[in-house]
Amino acid sequence: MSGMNSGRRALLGGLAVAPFVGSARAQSAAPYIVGTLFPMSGPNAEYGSVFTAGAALAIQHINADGILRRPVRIQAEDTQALPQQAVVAMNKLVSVDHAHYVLSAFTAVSKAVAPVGDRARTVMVNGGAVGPDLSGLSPYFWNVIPLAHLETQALLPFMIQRGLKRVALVYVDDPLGDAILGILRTSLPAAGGSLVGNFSVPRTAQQFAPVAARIRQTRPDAVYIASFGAQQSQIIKQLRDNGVSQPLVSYSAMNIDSVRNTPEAEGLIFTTQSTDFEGGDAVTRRFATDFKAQHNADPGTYQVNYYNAVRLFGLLAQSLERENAEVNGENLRRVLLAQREFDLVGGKGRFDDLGNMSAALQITEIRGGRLVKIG
Amino acid sequence: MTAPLLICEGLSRSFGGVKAVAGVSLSLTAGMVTALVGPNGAGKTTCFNLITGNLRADAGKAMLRGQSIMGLKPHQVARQGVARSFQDLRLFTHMSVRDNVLAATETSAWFWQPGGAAARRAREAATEEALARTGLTALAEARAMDLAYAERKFLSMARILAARADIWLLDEPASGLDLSSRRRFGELLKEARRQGVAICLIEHNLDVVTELADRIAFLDQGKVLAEGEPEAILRDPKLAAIYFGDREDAA
Amino acid sequence: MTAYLTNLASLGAIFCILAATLNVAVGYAGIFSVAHAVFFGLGAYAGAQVSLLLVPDALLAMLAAALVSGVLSLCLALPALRVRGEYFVAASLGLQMMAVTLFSEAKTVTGGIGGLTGIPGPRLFGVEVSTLPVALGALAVILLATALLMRSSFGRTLQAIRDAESAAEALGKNVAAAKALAVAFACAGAGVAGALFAMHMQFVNVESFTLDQSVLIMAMVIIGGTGTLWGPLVGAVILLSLPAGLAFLPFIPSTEVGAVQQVIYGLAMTLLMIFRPAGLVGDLSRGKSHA
Amino acid sequence: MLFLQLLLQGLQVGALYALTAAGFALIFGATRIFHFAHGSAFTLAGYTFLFTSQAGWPWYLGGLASVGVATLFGIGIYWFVYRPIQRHEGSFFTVFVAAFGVGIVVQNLVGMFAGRGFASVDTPLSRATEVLPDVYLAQVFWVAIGLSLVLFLLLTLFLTRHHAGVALRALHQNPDLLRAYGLSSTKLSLLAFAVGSALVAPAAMLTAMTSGLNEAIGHHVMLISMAATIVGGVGSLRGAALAGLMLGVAEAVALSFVDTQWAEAVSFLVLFAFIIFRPSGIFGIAQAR
Repeated sequence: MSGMNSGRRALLGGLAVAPFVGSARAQSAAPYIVGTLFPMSGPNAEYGSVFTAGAALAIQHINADGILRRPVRIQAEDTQALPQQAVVAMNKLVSVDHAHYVLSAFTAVSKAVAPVGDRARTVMVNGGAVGPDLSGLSPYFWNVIPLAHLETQALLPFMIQRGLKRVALVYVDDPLGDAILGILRTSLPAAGGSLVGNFSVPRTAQQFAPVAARIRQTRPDAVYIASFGAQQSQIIKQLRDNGVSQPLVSYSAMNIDSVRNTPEAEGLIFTTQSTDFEGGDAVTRRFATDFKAQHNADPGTYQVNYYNAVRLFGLLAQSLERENAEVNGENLRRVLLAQREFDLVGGKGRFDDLGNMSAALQITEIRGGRLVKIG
Repeated sequence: MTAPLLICEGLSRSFGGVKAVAGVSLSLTAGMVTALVGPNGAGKTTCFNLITGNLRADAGKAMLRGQSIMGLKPHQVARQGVARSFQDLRLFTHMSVRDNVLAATETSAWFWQPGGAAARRAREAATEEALARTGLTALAEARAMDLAYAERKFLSMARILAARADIWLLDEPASGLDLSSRRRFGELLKEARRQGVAICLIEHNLDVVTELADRIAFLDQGKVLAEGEPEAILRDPKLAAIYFGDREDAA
Repeated sequence: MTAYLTNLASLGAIFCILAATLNVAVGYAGIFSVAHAVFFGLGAYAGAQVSLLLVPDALLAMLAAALVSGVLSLCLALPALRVRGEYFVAASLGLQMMAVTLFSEAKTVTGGIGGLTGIPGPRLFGVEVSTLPVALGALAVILLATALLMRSSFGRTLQAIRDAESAAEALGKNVAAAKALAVAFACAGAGVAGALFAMHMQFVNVESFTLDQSVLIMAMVIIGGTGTLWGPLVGAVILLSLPAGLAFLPFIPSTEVGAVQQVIYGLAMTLLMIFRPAGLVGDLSRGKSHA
Repeated sequence: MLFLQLLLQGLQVGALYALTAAGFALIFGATRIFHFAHGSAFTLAGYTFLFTSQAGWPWYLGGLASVGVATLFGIGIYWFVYRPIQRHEGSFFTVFVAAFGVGIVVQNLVGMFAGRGFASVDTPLSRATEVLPDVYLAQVFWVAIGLSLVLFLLLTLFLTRHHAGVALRALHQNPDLLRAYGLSSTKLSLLAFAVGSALVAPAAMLTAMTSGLNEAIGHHVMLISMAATIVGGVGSLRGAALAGLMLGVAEAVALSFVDTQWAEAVSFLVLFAFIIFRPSGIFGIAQAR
């Protein structure tokens, strides 16, 4: 439930920014538009609020610092995480709002909007979806999140070391799940483990007790869950309720409130990007402090990612303003490939030729509703 | 006397142990009006349903011009020249009067009707003729649901006229009609009889029966109790007792 | 701006086709299908595969889509011949749910949830064209065909069956054939819309062909008015422009826009059924029960 | 053992399906209204229970509140939506569309006010323990089975002994009988909606404890109830309940034969097959045509 609350708070935060943006707009030129293609309704709406909170804080910081000559403003479009709505929204962002930069999320949505942004040469940045097929969708499609195959790879040595060699996989039947299945099939035996069972579930499934029974049959050492959204907590709770007592492991999609607040998720192990909020550099500390002040909660990976995505825009646009070049997709891309490395939350972010950011990964465990770094 | 067009022999049908129709034999001859008479629940409408294929018979057979029509689907029976009306009319309520009648002339379910323009003109002519004979020409554009009671009854007849069938099965076609409408209905029926249509009608009004029927088949509890000339049947006190026994409004 | 409007107009035309064809089944034949998105999807996959594997020709894609959807419409015609009313709605719901599972699993054809990407845009005889004229052309052809058919004997047959099936049978109408044909026509039209959709979006996945989509199409027909030529189009335009219209209402918090929009269209469906069951365009008597 | 495990799990889910299906069948049998918003009553009842338990109410008070909300919803939708439509002779499709609209409204309002995503009531009842080698059973299993049995017994008694219950059964078949009992059909329809909707509350509460709730859950409940009513044979409460149980078991047991992703499709395959091959259902006498 508190996911919702933080969402609402994020909303209030956004409203608080609005008057400021308005006055800034009056003073100077029209604002830079950062469009968002997030689910604001439907079963994945929890993510929309989370993503928006990160992006909104970054805009607040950029505007407050005055690093750009023009203010930055969010133009939110609801996709419901559905491709059709997303294409309509993307077209609106590109041709009505003339967005300078678009934040995307969800694999299907990203794949659907990529051709539109590609044609319009508008930069789209994903900080939420981790489907490996998101790499290289378009020169203008960047990822500020390590894609899932990297996360799964990073988890394998840890599992073997812990003696979690027999792994059962519960996965949603989509490209993400398929990719994780593929990695576990090939890399797990290579690392000395084995995939003892794989169980695909439809996205809309609610009942996992029978799946739990099937999983128990395979006598695994650990169960890897590759799902996202509301379904994750349901899977966790029902596996635990139905006699699956083995460690549960997963990837960064678990880093949402509804999972952390599920009592059964205690002990859940998953990979996330490593961010040291206490120590670390000034950018990270400022983000963590201000986020906590606004939302009364620790920031999650997604907030970091979308903060970074917007911050990246600020830095790139700043460079372009300095050389008096127009802030457009081509120029943004040119500067990105020229500079490659940026001071972002969590340390230096490096981008490869395809626009994928690599980041250090860490392994965390949920203990008492909080994330604890364990590897 | 010409050979009967439709012969039914031993038609039977029961519903959950109750014999609704038990061995009914009936024959319909061109140019003759046969009335099915009997108390409510005697199995009259069920007989129609067995003939038209709306119900499967448990036993018995029905021959149309010497060919069995048992097991045919309702629309196939209809295409063999058997037209029927329903007690509750079942008009095409949202369609215009003309379309109701025109629909009766078109039997192909495909996107178009066979026969080209000539056939189309013939269907339209048949429609206009049926409308004229039933006195509905002035109401041709009205919607069926907006008609008055008697007009609906005549529309039901117009559909049958336009269908060009040679056997008519009419389920209480005159019930509830006022005197002048009843007279017009009588004229319609007599004209059809002259043209050689074999007519079978279910009718409760014995005045109508006496006026129009050439023969009467008296049904009770699924069986034909008596068959013959109207005067002979209606004079039989035993049948009268059965008939009036549980009905008071028949007269 | 023009690109945005062109895109909206293209989607509008595609949904007009969907609503208009569903109306043939619902409004004229009394076949209340809640599985129209299934045939939309079949057409989309067929069109996409033709474009991907053979040639990216719009006409060919639409033809293939119409064929595939039309032939497979038998899945819908079968229950339509067996049952009616609530039962048929239930059957079509069942079909819709099964189809979504099939679409998700038949990955070689549909790409599953990941979908099919890189579908070439529409071409006519080798020349790249925008979707809008093609979609408008298809819509015009389908509307014309619908208008002609519904005024012909076939339309009379369907309406007769809708109003009184047994009487239509008694007048020699082959009810099974007429229903199957109506369903095939409606589904083939949905297939054409699917092919256009695939070429326009250049990406399709199963999420566009779910029960929600079927309900949306149905709501278009109902809100506009069943059994009229223009009603479904009015409904499609209204429901498609609802999100855009709501976006301009400043007092709705942006995070709730989607939900508010859903609530509005849910409310519209309910209130319309209570106060104006014939829809916005339809005449009032039409909402009443068909015997 | 896997089969036994799946069977037991199927029974637990099936018992809940049976309750919702019985409610749906009761309403449909008595009023001929295909109550497509039945799932909304489930959603509302479930969230009521969730909120009351979060607010620290004891479970029986929460349960009472949840039954109350479901009942009120049932009565409300009949009074404000179905009755006006029926008054102007709306066709079944008009009713269907209106109900579907209500379902959409409820789902989104719940999402707006209760939050979107997964929510569950935490209870030790749902934690399974090993009762046989490799067979796990939670106490909630016995609660679900016991509760369903008791409710069916009560319902049967009500429908056969109480004069209003008898009248309810007769409502569709023989309206004349009503006058003999001195009851109006409006009152009886209200009763059917009240009782039918109240039946979903226990199922909603147990679901809140086991698989958890989300705002879209009503959809699935509605589909299952409808499928069970048709498979069971319209007009037969027993049939609907049995079919609900059967669908629950089929969904679970199917997993010992097919891959997990097909489980959901099983119910609808069963429904589709029944409509094509036996539209009158298991116990049905009335033919759909």
